[in-house]
Amino acid sequence: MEMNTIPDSAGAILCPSGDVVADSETELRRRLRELVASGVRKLTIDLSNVQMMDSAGLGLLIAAHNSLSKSGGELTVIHATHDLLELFRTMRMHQHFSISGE
Amino acid sequence: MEMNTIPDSAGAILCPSGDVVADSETELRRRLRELVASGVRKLTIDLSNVQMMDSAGLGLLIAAHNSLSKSGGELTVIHATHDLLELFRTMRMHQHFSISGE
Amino acid sequence: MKPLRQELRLALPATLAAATDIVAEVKQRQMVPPGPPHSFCIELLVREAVTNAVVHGCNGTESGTVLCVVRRQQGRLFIWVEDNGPGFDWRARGSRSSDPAIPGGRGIEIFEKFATRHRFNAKGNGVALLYRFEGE
Amino acid sequence: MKPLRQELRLALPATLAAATDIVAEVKQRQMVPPGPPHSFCIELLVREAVTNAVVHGCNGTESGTVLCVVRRQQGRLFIWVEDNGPGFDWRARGSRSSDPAIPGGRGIEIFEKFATRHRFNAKGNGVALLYRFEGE
Ligand SMILES: Nc1ncnc2c1ncn2[C@@H]1O[C@H](COP(=O)(O)OP(=O)(O)O)[C@@H](O)[C@H]1O
Ligand SMILES: Nc1ncnc2c1ncn2[C@@H]1O[C@H](COP(=O)(O)OP(=O)(O)O)[C@@H](O)[C@H]1O
Repeated sequence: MEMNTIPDSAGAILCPSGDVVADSETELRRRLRELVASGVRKLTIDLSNVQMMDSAGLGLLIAAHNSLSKSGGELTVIHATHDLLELFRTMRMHQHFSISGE
Repeated sequence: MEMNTIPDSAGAILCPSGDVVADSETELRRRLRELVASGVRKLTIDLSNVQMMDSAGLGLLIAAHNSLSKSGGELTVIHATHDLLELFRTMRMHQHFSISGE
Repeated sequence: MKPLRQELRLALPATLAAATDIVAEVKQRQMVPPGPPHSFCIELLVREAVTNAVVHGCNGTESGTVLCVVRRQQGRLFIWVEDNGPGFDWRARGSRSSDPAIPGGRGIEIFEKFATRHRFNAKGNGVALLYRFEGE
Repeated sequence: MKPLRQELRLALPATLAAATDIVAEVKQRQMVPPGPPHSFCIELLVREAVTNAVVHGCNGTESGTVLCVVRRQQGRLFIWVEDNGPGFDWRARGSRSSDPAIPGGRGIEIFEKFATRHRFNAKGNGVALLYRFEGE
Protein backbone atom coordinates (compact mmCIF):
# COMPACT_ATOMS: atom_id res chain seq x y z
CA MET A 1 0.00 0.00 0.00
CA GLU A 2 1.37 3.37 -1.07
CA MET A 3 0.78 6.33 1.14
CA ASN A 4 1.51 10.06 1.18
CA THR A 5 1.73 11.97 4.41
CA ILE A 6 1.27 15.72 4.17
CA PRO A 7 2.26 17.61 7.33
CA ASP A 8 -0.44 20.12 8.10
CA SER A 9 -0.49 23.06 10.53
CA ALA A 10 -3.19 21.34 12.55
CA GLY A 11 -1.77 17.82 12.28
CA ALA A 12 -1.29 15.48 9.31
CA ILE A 13 -3.13 14.29 6.24
CA LEU A 14 -2.65 10.66 5.32
CA CYS A 15 -3.51 9.63 1.79
CA PRO A 16 -3.38 5.81 1.39
CA SER A 17 -4.00 4.22 -1.95
CA GLY A 18 -5.35 0.78 -2.76
CA ASP A 19 -7.75 -1.36 -0.79
CA VAL A 20 -7.94 -0.98 2.99
CA VAL A 21 -8.77 -4.61 3.69
CA ALA A 22 -7.62 -7.50 5.90
CA ASP A 23 -4.66 -8.50 3.77
CA SER A 24 -3.31 -5.01 3.10
CA GLU A 25 -4.08 -2.85 6.10
CA THR A 26 -0.97 -3.58 8.22
CA GLU A 27 1.07 -0.86 6.49
CA LEU A 28 -1.63 1.78 7.10
CA ARG A 29 -2.04 0.55 10.69
CA ARG A 30 1.70 0.92 11.31
CA ARG A 31 1.74 4.41 9.79
CA LEU A 32 -1.25 5.53 11.90
CA ARG A 33 0.41 4.22 15.03
CA GLU A 34 3.63 6.14 14.21
CA LEU A 35 1.75 9.38 13.62
CA VAL A 36 -0.20 9.09 16.85
CA ALA A 37 3.00 8.21 18.74
CA SER A 38 4.78 11.23 17.21
CA GLY A 39 2.19 13.46 18.87
CA VAL A 40 -0.15 14.23 15.97
CA ARG A 41 -3.52 15.25 17.36
CA LYS A 42 -5.59 16.19 14.35
CA LEU A 43 -5.36 13.46 11.75
CA THR A 44 -7.11 13.51 8.39
CA ILE A 45 -7.39 10.41 6.22
CA ASP A 46 -7.94 11.26 2.57
CA LEU A 47 -9.65 8.30 0.85
CA SER A 48 -9.44 9.70 -2.72
CA ASN A 49 -7.40 6.69 -3.82
CA VAL A 50 -9.26 3.99 -1.90
CA GLN A 51 -12.05 2.01 -3.57
CA MET A 52 -12.56 -0.83 -1.12
CA MET A 53 -12.66 -1.18 2.64
CA ASP A 54 -13.81 -4.16 4.72
CA SER A 55 -14.46 -4.66 8.44
CA ALA A 56 -10.71 -4.82 9.09
CA GLY A 57 -10.42 -1.34 7.55
CA LEU A 58 -13.34 -0.05 9.62
CA GLY A 59 -11.68 -1.52 12.71
CA LEU A 60 -8.50 0.33 11.88
CA LEU A 61 -10.32 3.66 11.60
CA ILE A 62 -12.05 3.06 14.93
CA ALA A 63 -8.76 2.13 16.56
CA ALA A 64 -7.14 5.32 15.22
CA HIS A 65 -10.09 7.37 16.44
CA ASN A 66 -9.86 5.75 19.86
CA SER A 67 -6.12 6.50 20.20
CA LEU A 68 -6.53 10.11 19.07
CA SER A 69 -9.52 10.71 21.35
CA LYS A 70 -7.59 9.50 24.35
CA SER A 71 -5.08 12.31 23.86
CA GLY A 72 -7.76 14.89 23.05
CA GLY A 73 -7.22 14.58 19.29
CA GLU A 74 -9.53 14.02 16.38
CA LEU A 75 -9.86 11.85 13.29
CA THR A 76 -11.44 13.15 10.08
CA VAL A 77 -12.12 11.13 6.95
CA ILE A 78 -12.42 13.02 3.66
CA HIS A 79 -12.99 12.28 -0.03
CA ALA A 80 -14.76 8.94 0.56
CA THR A 81 -16.34 7.41 -2.56
CA HIS A 82 -20.08 6.97 -2.72
CA ASP A 83 -19.71 3.25 -1.94
CA LEU A 84 -17.59 3.97 1.13
CA LEU A 85 -19.95 6.69 2.39
CA GLU A 86 -22.73 4.13 2.16
CA LEU A 87 -20.63 1.61 4.10
CA PHE A 88 -19.76 4.18 6.80
CA ARG A 89 -23.40 5.25 7.11
CA THR A 90 -24.68 1.67 7.32
CA MET A 91 -22.07 0.77 9.91
CA ARG A 92 -22.72 3.97 11.90
CA MET A 93 -19.17 5.26 11.61
CA HIS A 94 -20.38 8.89 11.87
CA GLN A 95 -20.87 8.26 15.58
CA HIS A 96 -17.12 8.24 15.91
CA PHE A 97 -15.54 10.74 13.57
CA SER A 98 -16.44 13.21 10.88
CA ILE A 99 -16.71 11.87 7.36
CA SER A 100 -17.13 13.65 4.05
CA GLY A 101 -17.41 12.54 0.44
CA GLU A 102 -15.68 13.19 -2.85
CA MET B 1 -16.08 -9.89 -43.70
CA GLU B 2 -13.41 -7.76 -45.36
CA MET B 3 -11.67 -9.13 -48.36
CA ASN B 4 -8.91 -8.10 -50.75
CA THR B 5 -8.79 -9.49 -54.25
CA ILE B 6 -5.43 -9.29 -55.99
CA PRO B 7 -5.58 -9.97 -59.72
CA ASP B 8 -2.79 -12.34 -60.59
CA SER B 9 -1.37 -13.41 -63.94
CA ALA B 10 -2.52 -16.95 -63.32
CA GLY B 11 -5.88 -16.02 -61.75
CA ALA B 12 -6.78 -14.29 -58.51
CA ILE B 13 -5.76 -14.26 -54.87
CA LEU B 14 -8.54 -13.79 -52.38
CA CYS B 15 -7.59 -12.65 -48.90
CA PRO B 16 -10.61 -12.79 -46.54
CA SER B 17 -10.29 -11.61 -42.98
CA GLY B 18 -12.24 -12.68 -39.93
CA ASP B 19 -13.85 -16.01 -39.15
CA VAL B 20 -15.03 -18.22 -42.01
CA VAL B 21 -17.98 -19.71 -40.16
CA ALA B 22 -21.70 -20.34 -40.59
CA ASP B 23 -22.83 -16.83 -39.71
CA SER B 24 -20.22 -14.94 -41.73
CA GLU B 25 -19.39 -17.01 -44.80
CA THR B 26 -22.07 -15.67 -47.19
CA GLU B 27 -19.92 -12.71 -48.29
CA LEU B 28 -16.97 -14.97 -49.11
CA ARG B 29 -19.29 -17.45 -50.85
CA ARG B 30 -20.72 -14.64 -53.03
CA ARG B 31 -17.23 -13.36 -53.89
CA LEU B 32 -16.01 -16.85 -54.83
CA ARG B 33 -19.06 -17.37 -57.04
CA GLU B 34 -18.41 -14.05 -58.82
CA LEU B 35 -14.76 -14.88 -59.43
CA VAL B 36 -15.55 -18.32 -60.84
CA ALA B 37 -18.33 -16.82 -63.00
CA SER B 38 -15.93 -14.15 -64.31
CA GLY B 39 -13.74 -16.93 -65.68
CA VAL B 40 -10.99 -17.15 -63.06
CA ARG B 41 -9.40 -20.60 -63.29
CA LYS B 42 -6.58 -20.54 -60.78
CA LEU B 43 -7.83 -19.25 -57.45
CA THR B 44 -5.72 -18.83 -54.36
CA ILE B 45 -7.25 -18.22 -50.96
CA ASP B 46 -4.84 -16.56 -48.56
CA LEU B 47 -5.87 -17.36 -44.97
CA SER B 48 -3.34 -15.04 -43.27
CA ASN B 49 -6.16 -13.10 -41.63
CA VAL B 50 -8.41 -16.03 -40.75
CA GLN B 51 -8.25 -17.61 -37.29
CA MET B 52 -11.39 -19.73 -37.26
CA MET B 53 -13.19 -21.95 -39.73
CA ASP B 54 -16.04 -24.39 -39.09
CA SER B 55 -17.71 -27.04 -41.23
CA ALA B 56 -19.61 -24.34 -43.14
CA GLY B 57 -16.23 -22.83 -44.09
CA LEU B 58 -14.87 -26.23 -45.12
CA GLY B 59 -18.01 -26.75 -47.20
CA LEU B 60 -17.42 -23.46 -48.93
CA LEU B 61 -13.85 -24.41 -49.86
CA ILE B 62 -15.01 -27.76 -51.22
CA ALA B 63 -17.77 -26.06 -53.23
CA ALA B 64 -15.25 -23.60 -54.71
CA HIS B 65 -12.90 -26.47 -55.52
CA ASN B 66 -15.74 -28.37 -57.19
CA SER B 67 -16.74 -25.39 -59.37
CA LEU B 68 -13.16 -24.64 -60.40
CA SER B 69 -12.42 -28.32 -61.19
CA LYS B 70 -15.43 -28.52 -63.47
CA SER B 71 -13.90 -25.84 -65.69
CA GLY B 72 -10.40 -27.26 -65.47
CA GLY B 73 -9.31 -24.80 -62.81
CA GLU B 74 -7.64 -25.18 -59.44
CA LEU B 75 -8.01 -24.01 -55.84
CA THR B 76 -5.00 -23.38 -53.62
CA VAL B 77 -5.09 -22.44 -49.95
CA ILE B 78 -2.08 -20.64 -48.51
CA HIS B 79 -0.93 -19.17 -45.20
CA ALA B 80 -3.19 -21.30 -43.05
CA THR B 81 -2.55 -21.05 -39.30
CA HIS B 82 -1.35 -24.09 -37.40
CA ASP B 83 -4.87 -24.66 -36.03
CA LEU B 84 -6.40 -24.53 -39.52
CA LEU B 85 -3.75 -26.87 -40.98
CA GLU B 86 -4.64 -29.34 -38.26
CA LEU B 87 -8.34 -28.98 -39.08
CA PHE B 88 -7.69 -29.47 -42.83
CA ARG B 89 -5.51 -32.51 -42.15
CA THR B 90 -8.02 -34.10 -39.80
CA MET B 91 -10.86 -33.49 -42.23
CA ARG B 92 -8.80 -34.75 -45.20
CA MET B 93 -9.03 -31.51 -47.15
CA HIS B 94 -5.69 -32.23 -48.86
CA GLN B 95 -7.53 -34.78 -51.01
CA HIS B 96 -9.19 -31.87 -52.76
CA PHE B 97 -6.77 -29.00 -53.11
CA SER B 98 -3.29 -27.93 -52.19
CA ILE B 99 -2.83 -26.37 -48.76
CA SER B 100 0.16 -24.65 -47.22
CA GLY B 101 0.86 -23.01 -43.88
CA GLU B 102 2.07 -19.68 -42.57
CA MET C 1 -5.76 -20.01 -9.08
CA LYS C 2 -7.39 -22.94 -10.85
CA PRO C 3 -11.14 -23.20 -10.23
CA LEU C 4 -12.43 -26.62 -9.13
CA ARG C 5 -15.40 -26.06 -11.34
CA GLN C 6 -16.88 -23.37 -13.50
CA GLU C 7 -20.23 -23.51 -15.24
CA LEU C 8 -22.07 -21.25 -17.65
CA ARG C 9 -25.66 -21.79 -18.76
CA LEU C 10 -26.98 -19.71 -21.65
CA ALA C 11 -30.20 -19.61 -23.66
CA LEU C 12 -30.71 -17.57 -26.80
CA PRO C 13 -32.84 -17.19 -29.90
CA ALA C 14 -31.90 -19.59 -32.69
CA THR C 15 -30.10 -17.33 -35.15
CA LEU C 16 -26.86 -18.04 -36.99
CA ALA C 17 -25.16 -15.45 -34.76
CA ALA C 18 -25.86 -17.64 -31.70
CA ALA C 19 -22.68 -19.69 -32.13
CA THR C 20 -20.50 -16.58 -32.29
CA ASP C 21 -22.26 -15.05 -29.27
CA ILE C 22 -21.87 -18.18 -27.17
CA VAL C 23 -18.20 -18.57 -28.08
CA ALA C 24 -17.61 -14.93 -27.09
CA GLU C 25 -19.25 -15.45 -23.67
CA VAL C 26 -17.29 -18.63 -23.00
CA LYS C 27 -13.97 -16.97 -23.87
CA GLN C 28 -14.72 -13.75 -22.01
CA ARG C 29 -15.40 -15.76 -18.86
CA GLN C 30 -12.12 -17.59 -19.27
CA MET C 31 -13.63 -21.05 -19.42
CA VAL C 32 -11.25 -22.26 -22.09
CA PRO C 33 -7.49 -22.74 -21.77
CA PRO C 34 -6.09 -20.01 -24.03
CA GLY C 35 -3.96 -20.75 -27.07
CA PRO C 36 -3.54 -23.78 -29.34
CA PRO C 37 -4.75 -26.36 -29.67
CA HIS C 38 -7.57 -26.41 -27.06
CA SER C 39 -9.06 -22.97 -27.63
CA PHE C 40 -9.56 -23.65 -31.35
CA CYS C 41 -10.91 -27.18 -30.88
CA ILE C 42 -13.39 -26.14 -28.21
CA GLU C 43 -14.60 -23.17 -30.24
CA LEU C 44 -15.04 -25.49 -33.23
CA LEU C 45 -17.09 -28.01 -31.23
CA VAL C 46 -19.33 -25.31 -29.74
CA ARG C 47 -19.86 -23.75 -33.17
CA GLU C 48 -20.81 -27.07 -34.80
CA ALA C 49 -23.24 -28.03 -32.07
CA VAL C 50 -24.90 -24.61 -31.91
CA THR C 51 -25.10 -24.20 -35.68
CA ASN C 52 -26.74 -27.63 -36.02
CA ALA C 53 -29.22 -26.68 -33.29
CA VAL C 54 -30.06 -23.47 -35.14
CA VAL C 55 -30.06 -24.78 -38.71
CA HIS C 56 -31.47 -28.31 -38.33
CA GLY C 57 -33.17 -28.10 -34.94
CA CYS C 58 -34.90 -24.74 -35.21
CA ASN C 59 -34.62 -24.24 -38.95
CA GLY C 60 -35.74 -20.62 -38.99
CA THR C 61 -38.72 -21.06 -36.66
CA GLU C 62 -39.43 -17.86 -34.78
CA SER C 63 -39.75 -19.60 -31.45
CA GLY C 64 -36.48 -21.50 -31.87
CA THR C 65 -34.29 -21.43 -28.78
CA VAL C 66 -30.87 -22.87 -28.11
CA LEU C 67 -29.72 -23.82 -24.63
CA CYS C 68 -26.02 -24.20 -24.04
CA VAL C 69 -24.26 -25.37 -20.88
CA VAL C 70 -20.49 -25.29 -20.60
CA ARG C 71 -18.81 -26.77 -17.54
CA ARG C 72 -15.10 -26.88 -16.83
CA GLN C 73 -13.91 -29.25 -14.17
CA GLN C 74 -10.53 -30.86 -13.49
CA GLY C 75 -9.09 -30.75 -16.97
CA ARG C 76 -12.35 -31.56 -18.69
CA LEU C 77 -14.78 -29.35 -20.54
CA PHE C 78 -18.33 -30.56 -20.80
CA ILE C 79 -20.60 -28.95 -23.40
CA TRP C 80 -24.35 -29.49 -23.68
CA VAL C 81 -26.32 -27.96 -26.57
CA GLU C 82 -30.05 -28.44 -26.87
CA ASP C 83 -32.70 -26.98 -29.18
CA ASN C 84 -36.48 -27.07 -29.02
CA GLY C 85 -36.79 -28.71 -32.44
CA PRO C 86 -37.92 -32.22 -33.44
CA GLY C 87 -34.54 -33.91 -33.10
CA PHE C 88 -33.38 -36.56 -35.58
CA ASP C 89 -32.60 -40.25 -35.77
CA TRP C 90 -28.85 -40.22 -35.13
CA ARG C 91 -28.89 -44.02 -34.67
CA ALA C 92 -29.71 -44.42 -38.37
CA ARG C 93 -26.70 -42.33 -39.29
CA GLY C 94 -24.08 -44.75 -37.93
CA SER C 95 -20.47 -43.67 -37.86
CA ARG C 96 -19.10 -42.89 -41.28
CA SER C 97 -16.87 -40.27 -42.77
CA SER C 98 -18.30 -37.52 -44.94
CA ASP C 99 -18.46 -37.84 -48.71
CA PRO C 100 -15.27 -36.10 -49.88
CA ALA C 101 -16.99 -34.48 -52.87
CA ILE C 102 -19.98 -33.03 -51.03
CA PRO C 103 -19.61 -29.66 -49.32
CA GLY C 104 -21.97 -30.34 -46.37
CA GLY C 105 -22.23 -33.05 -43.74
CA ARG C 106 -19.09 -32.48 -41.71
CA GLY C 107 -20.50 -31.30 -38.38
CA ILE C 108 -20.96 -34.67 -36.69
CA GLU C 109 -17.67 -35.87 -38.15
CA ILE C 110 -16.06 -32.95 -36.32
CA PHE C 111 -17.63 -34.20 -33.05
CA GLU C 112 -16.17 -37.63 -33.76
CA LYS C 113 -12.71 -36.28 -34.47
CA PHE C 114 -12.32 -33.35 -32.10
CA ALA C 115 -14.31 -34.32 -29.00
CA THR C 116 -13.09 -36.93 -26.49
CA ARG C 117 -16.65 -38.28 -26.48
CA HIS C 118 -20.01 -37.15 -27.81
CA ARG C 119 -23.50 -38.42 -27.26
CA PHE C 120 -26.93 -37.37 -28.53
CA ASN C 121 -29.99 -37.59 -26.32
CA ALA C 122 -32.70 -40.07 -27.30
CA LYS C 123 -34.75 -37.56 -29.27
CA GLY C 124 -31.72 -36.14 -31.10
CA ASN C 125 -32.33 -32.51 -30.15
CA GLY C 126 -29.49 -32.37 -27.63
CA VAL C 127 -25.84 -33.31 -27.79
CA ALA C 128 -23.29 -33.73 -24.98
CA LEU C 129 -19.65 -33.22 -25.86
CA LEU C 130 -16.71 -34.02 -23.60
CA TYR C 131 -13.34 -32.46 -24.27
CA ARG C 132 -10.33 -33.43 -22.18
CA PHE C 133 -7.24 -31.19 -22.02
CA GLU C 134 -3.91 -32.88 -21.92
CA GLY C 135 -2.18 -30.53 -19.48
CA GLU C 136 -4.68 -30.53 -16.67
CA MET D 1 -26.58 -11.93 -23.58
CA LYS D 2 -27.59 -12.63 -20.00
CA PRO D 3 -26.56 -16.11 -18.76
CA LEU D 4 -29.29 -18.18 -17.13
CA ARG D 5 -26.76 -19.33 -14.63
CA GLN D 6 -23.08 -19.02 -13.96
CA GLU D 7 -21.16 -20.84 -11.26
CA LEU D 8 -17.59 -20.73 -10.01
CA ARG D 9 -16.17 -23.12 -7.44
CA LEU D 10 -12.74 -22.37 -5.96
CA ALA D 11 -10.58 -23.87 -3.24
CA LEU D 12 -7.43 -22.30 -1.90
CA PRO D 13 -5.01 -22.27 1.01
CA ALA D 14 -6.20 -20.23 3.98
CA THR D 15 -4.05 -17.09 3.76
CA LEU D 16 -5.16 -13.49 4.15
CA ALA D 17 -4.62 -13.03 0.40
CA ALA D 18 -7.38 -15.57 -0.30
CA ALA D 19 -10.14 -12.96 -0.16
CA THR D 20 -8.39 -10.72 -2.67
CA ASP D 21 -7.67 -13.67 -4.97
CA ILE D 22 -11.26 -14.90 -4.93
CA VAL D 23 -12.65 -11.41 -5.55
CA ALA D 24 -10.30 -11.06 -8.54
CA GLU D 25 -11.48 -14.37 -10.04
CA VAL D 26 -15.14 -13.52 -9.56
CA LYS D 27 -14.74 -10.12 -11.23
CA GLN D 28 -12.54 -11.40 -14.05
CA ARG D 29 -15.22 -13.92 -14.93
CA GLN D 30 -17.85 -11.21 -14.98
CA MET D 31 -20.03 -12.80 -12.34
CA VAL D 32 -20.88 -9.49 -10.69
CA PRO D 33 -22.89 -6.62 -12.21
CA PRO D 34 -20.28 -3.89 -12.68
CA GLY D 35 -20.50 -0.53 -10.96
CA PRO D 36 -22.22 0.73 -7.81
CA PRO D 37 -23.72 -0.39 -5.63
CA HIS D 38 -23.73 -4.16 -6.34
CA SER D 39 -20.08 -4.67 -7.22
CA PHE D 40 -18.92 -3.08 -3.95
CA CYS D 41 -21.48 -4.87 -1.77
CA ILE D 42 -20.72 -8.28 -3.26
CA GLU D 43 -16.99 -7.79 -2.94
CA LEU D 44 -17.50 -6.75 0.69
CA LEU D 45 -19.58 -9.85 1.48
CA VAL D 46 -17.07 -12.20 -0.16
CA ARG D 47 -14.19 -10.54 1.67
CA GLU D 48 -15.88 -10.79 5.08
CA ALA D 49 -16.82 -14.43 4.64
CA VAL D 50 -13.42 -15.48 3.32
CA THR D 51 -11.47 -13.47 5.89
CA ASN D 52 -13.50 -15.04 8.71
CA ALA D 53 -12.86 -18.50 7.24
CA VAL D 54 -9.13 -17.78 7.14
CA VAL D 55 -8.76 -15.94 10.45
CA HIS D 56 -11.25 -17.72 12.69
CA GLY D 57 -11.80 -21.00 10.85
CA CYS D 58 -8.25 -21.88 9.91
CA ASN D 59 -6.41 -19.51 12.20
CA GLY D 60 -2.99 -20.00 10.69
CA THR D 61 -3.14 -23.80 10.49
CA GLU D 62 -0.98 -25.06 7.66
CA SER D 63 -3.66 -27.38 6.34
CA GLY D 64 -6.32 -24.67 6.34
CA THR D 65 -8.37 -24.58 3.16
CA VAL D 66 -11.18 -22.32 2.07
CA LEU D 67 -13.83 -23.44 -0.39
CA CYS D 68 -15.85 -20.75 -2.14
CA VAL D 69 -18.80 -21.22 -4.48
CA VAL D 70 -20.33 -18.26 -6.29
CA ARG D 71 -23.47 -18.77 -8.35
CA ARG D 72 -25.33 -16.12 -10.33
CA GLN D 73 -28.85 -16.89 -11.43
CA GLN D 74 -31.76 -14.68 -12.43
CA GLY D 75 -30.84 -11.54 -10.56
CA ARG D 76 -29.48 -13.35 -7.54
CA LEU D 77 -25.97 -14.07 -6.43
CA PHE D 78 -25.45 -17.00 -4.11
CA ILE D 79 -22.16 -17.22 -2.18
CA TRP D 80 -21.01 -20.20 -0.13
CA VAL D 81 -17.80 -20.02 1.90
CA GLU D 82 -16.60 -22.98 3.93
CA ASP D 83 -13.42 -23.68 5.88
CA ASN D 84 -12.07 -26.88 7.37
CA GLY D 85 -11.89 -25.43 10.88
CA PRO D 86 -13.92 -26.24 14.02
CA GLY D 87 -16.79 -23.82 13.32
CA PHE D 88 -18.43 -21.81 16.12
CA ASP D 89 -21.70 -21.49 17.95
CA TRP D 90 -23.40 -18.76 15.94
CA ARG D 91 -26.70 -19.48 17.73
CA ALA D 92 -25.21 -18.15 20.96
CA ARG D 93 -24.30 -14.92 19.23
CA GLY D 94 -27.87 -13.80 18.53
CA SER D 95 -28.45 -10.76 16.38
CA ARG D 96 -26.97 -7.63 17.86
CA SER D 97 -25.06 -4.68 16.57
CA SER D 98 -21.35 -4.31 17.19
CA ASP D 99 -20.02 -2.36 20.15
CA PRO D 100 -19.35 1.10 18.71
CA ALA D 101 -16.14 1.56 20.68
CA ILE D 102 -14.51 -1.74 19.78
CA PRO D 103 -12.61 -2.00 16.52
CA GLY D 104 -13.42 -5.66 15.75
CA GLY D 105 -16.60 -7.67 15.45
CA ARG D 106 -18.21 -6.15 12.38
CA GLY D 107 -18.05 -9.05 9.89
CA ILE D 108 -21.32 -10.77 10.74
CA GLU D 109 -23.00 -7.38 11.10
CA ILE D 110 -21.98 -6.73 7.49
CA PHE D 111 -23.71 -10.01 6.48
CA GLU D 112 -26.84 -8.81 8.29
CA LYS D 113 -26.80 -5.43 6.63
CA PHE D 114 -25.50 -6.08 3.12
CA ALA D 115 -26.79 -9.55 2.24
CA THR D 116 -30.42 -10.25 1.40
CA ARG D 117 -30.13 -13.35 3.60
CA HIS D 118 -27.33 -15.22 5.31
CA ARG D 119 -27.24 -18.56 7.06
CA PHE D 120 -24.50 -20.54 8.80
CA ASN D 121 -24.40 -24.31 8.59
CA ALA D 122 -24.96 -26.28 11.79
CA LYS D 123 -21.28 -26.55 12.66
CA GLY D 124 -20.56 -22.89 11.92
CA ASN D 125 -17.70 -23.52 9.49
CA GLY D 126 -19.75 -22.56 6.44
CA VAL D 127 -21.90 -19.58 5.57
CA ALA D 128 -24.38 -19.10 2.72
CA LEU D 129 -25.04 -15.56 1.57
CA LEU D 130 -27.79 -14.52 -0.81
CA TYR D 131 -27.56 -11.18 -2.59
CA ARG D 132 -30.40 -9.98 -4.79
CA PHE D 133 -29.83 -7.27 -7.41
CA GLU D 134 -32.61 -4.77 -7.89
CA GLY D 135 -32.37 -4.37 -11.64
CA GLU D 136 -32.53 -8.00 -12.71
N1 LIG E 1 -30.02 -30.50 -33.59
C1 LIG E 1 -30.42 -31.21 -34.67
N2 LIG E 1 -31.75 -31.31 -34.96
C2 LIG E 1 -32.16 -32.02 -36.04
N3 LIG E 1 -31.32 -32.64 -36.89
C3 LIG E 1 -30.00 -32.57 -36.67
C4 LIG E 1 -29.47 -31.85 -35.56
N4 LIG E 1 -28.12 -31.97 -35.58
C5 LIG E 1 -27.82 -32.71 -36.67
N5 LIG E 1 -28.94 -33.08 -37.34
C6 LIG E 1 -29.03 -33.94 -38.53
O1 LIG E 1 -27.78 -34.55 -38.76
C7 LIG E 1 -27.33 -34.29 -40.08
C8 LIG E 1 -25.83 -34.28 -40.16
O2 LIG E 1 -25.30 -33.14 -39.50
P1 LIG E 1 -23.84 -32.62 -39.80
O3 LIG E 1 -22.90 -33.76 -39.79
O4 LIG E 1 -23.56 -31.52 -38.84
O5 LIG E 1 -23.88 -32.06 -41.26
P2 LIG E 1 -24.69 -30.82 -41.87
O6 LIG E 1 -25.05 -29.93 -40.72
O7 LIG E 1 -23.74 -30.17 -42.80
O8 LIG E 1 -25.87 -31.42 -42.56
C9 LIG E 1 -28.00 -33.00 -40.47
O9 LIG E 1 -28.11 -32.83 -41.84
C10 LIG E 1 -29.35 -33.13 -39.77
O10 LIG E 1 -30.21 -33.90 -40.55
N1 LIG F 1 -15.55 -19.43 9.90
C1 LIG F 1 -15.54 -19.25 11.23
N2 LIG F 1 -15.00 -20.18 12.03
C2 LIG F 1 -14.99 -20.00 13.38
N3 LIG F 1 -15.48 -18.93 14.00
C3 LIG F 1 -16.03 -17.95 13.27
C4 LIG F 1 -16.10 -18.06 11.85
N4 LIG F 1 -16.70 -16.94 11.38
C5 LIG F 1 -17.01 -16.18 12.45
N5 LIG F 1 -16.60 -16.78 13.60
C6 LIG F 1 -16.79 -16.28 14.96
O1 LIG F 1 -17.70 -15.19 14.97
C7 LIG F 1 -17.12 -14.06 15.60
C8 LIG F 1 -17.68 -12.77 15.03
O2 LIG F 1 -17.19 -12.58 13.70
P1 LIG F 1 -17.22 -11.15 13.04
O3 LIG F 1 -18.55 -10.51 13.28
O4 LIG F 1 -16.82 -11.31 11.62
O5 LIG F 1 -16.16 -10.28 13.80
P2 LIG F 1 -14.57 -10.47 13.89
O6 LIG F 1 -14.16 -11.32 12.74
O7 LIG F 1 -14.03 -9.11 13.82
O8 LIG F 1 -14.33 -11.14 15.22
C9 LIG F 1 -15.64 -14.25 15.44
O9 LIG F 1 -14.90 -13.55 16.39
C10 LIG F 1 -15.51 -15.76 15.57
O10 LIG F 1 -15.48 -16.14 16.90
